[in-house]
Amino acid sequence: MSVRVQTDDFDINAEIAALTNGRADIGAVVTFTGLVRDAEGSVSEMTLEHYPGMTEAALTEIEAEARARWPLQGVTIIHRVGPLAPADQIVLVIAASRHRQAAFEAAAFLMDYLKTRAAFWKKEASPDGDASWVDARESDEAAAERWGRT
Amino acid sequence: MSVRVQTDDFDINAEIAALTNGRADIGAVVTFTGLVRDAEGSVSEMTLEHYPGMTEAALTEIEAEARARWPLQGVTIIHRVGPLAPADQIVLVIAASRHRQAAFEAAAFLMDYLKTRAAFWKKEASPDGDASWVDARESDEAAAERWGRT
Amino acid sequence: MQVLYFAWLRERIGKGSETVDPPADVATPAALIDWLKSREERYVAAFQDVSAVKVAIDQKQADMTTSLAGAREVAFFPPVTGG
Amino acid sequence: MQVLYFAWLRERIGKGSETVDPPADVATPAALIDWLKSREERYVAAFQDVSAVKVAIDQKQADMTTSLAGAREVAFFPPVTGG
Repeated sequence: MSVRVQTDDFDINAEIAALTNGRADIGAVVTFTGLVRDAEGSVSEMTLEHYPGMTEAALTEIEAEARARWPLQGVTIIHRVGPLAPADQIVLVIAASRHRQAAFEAAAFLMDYLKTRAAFWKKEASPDGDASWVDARESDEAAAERWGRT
Repeated sequence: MSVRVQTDDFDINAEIAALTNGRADIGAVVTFTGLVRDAEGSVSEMTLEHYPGMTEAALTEIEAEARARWPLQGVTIIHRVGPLAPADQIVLVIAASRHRQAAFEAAAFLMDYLKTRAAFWKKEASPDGDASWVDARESDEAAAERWGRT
Repeated sequence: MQVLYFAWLRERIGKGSETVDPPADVATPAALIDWLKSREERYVAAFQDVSAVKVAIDQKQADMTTSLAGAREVAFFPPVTGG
Repeated sequence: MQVLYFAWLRERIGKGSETVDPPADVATPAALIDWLKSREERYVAAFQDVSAVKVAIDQKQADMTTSLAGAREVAFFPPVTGG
């Protein structure tokens, strides 16, 4: 399954191997890993909520869209849900292709679409017990729009 | 050392961990892995030759250029030399930043510059014993030029 | 009809889902919000700024004016922040 | 002066490096190539198409017309194909 929503952590080496093992027609593999960031020591925990069913459908649709736009030998999308700590991995996107341009563009596209189209919500808890929902960023909407309407 | 030329294989998980371990100020990690491609069964072995000293200097310069252009928390460049088989890993580039756009752009830039500025040469041997040096691709030069003169 | 709430909408309303049976003239998500607000104060607080609320009908992104005809599941949520 | 050859240049010339002592009027990489070609046939074959040859002086990318004054190491090689 190339699209997964899970509470467990993921292993990037294992996920790349699952895409590339035994294949000699792949020349380029690009991975994107998103991590829980806490630059100011203001986040003690992050919780990821999602809309079960709809998220998987959206990720599957995003994957199909990427495969229609670029010649890809493999795509993996894994998004974690539940409680996470600073520096924990949140999301993994892998795009494998013959050449690097397709792999880079597809991975960037997958992340831009995921950020704006997949039903996940982040809540940050601070060390003093306050908790607040992360606001959507307009720059994410702009990033998704550069790929044109679908 | 964030720039290495080596005959040994590399471990992507370990290289990412070396950049990110214990740091909560990194939100995005992009990796590019180049693999020996043999889509038509015409390559039995690839040999990477390089110009010792000059390659390391060029990679260090490319890394510095990327750090000057994007706010990066970490950069790793590893390029293998010597004999390699189809599906083997050739090159690894990692860019870590707060946000994904800088990480994606820096990783693509590093690869484009590496492809045109670093003194490596590929020779492919076919199963019937023929061997030929891989020709440079004009598209690589064009890819490097899109980042502007330095 | 099943109605789902996510993130801060879920917290303000105090539940993640409920089954409702609105009158026949509640034909759009916008009308459904108005009908929910007319029933209880917490919906008024939750749907204070509807411009910040997204809707999906049967797990497909929809608009506030999309028809609810035949809908089994309507979800309200803030803009997504995954990744 | 140390001269290095890489990839198919190395193969055609039959060695990866050599120490040479060209006359004083060999002031550029282009002149060095002409001088090498005047000495042995294999350099003529190797440097047949100079437009396909790159040069570095003391490990810095250079041009065929860059001055060789003070150069200790000159390298000739085809366009790079790493990555």
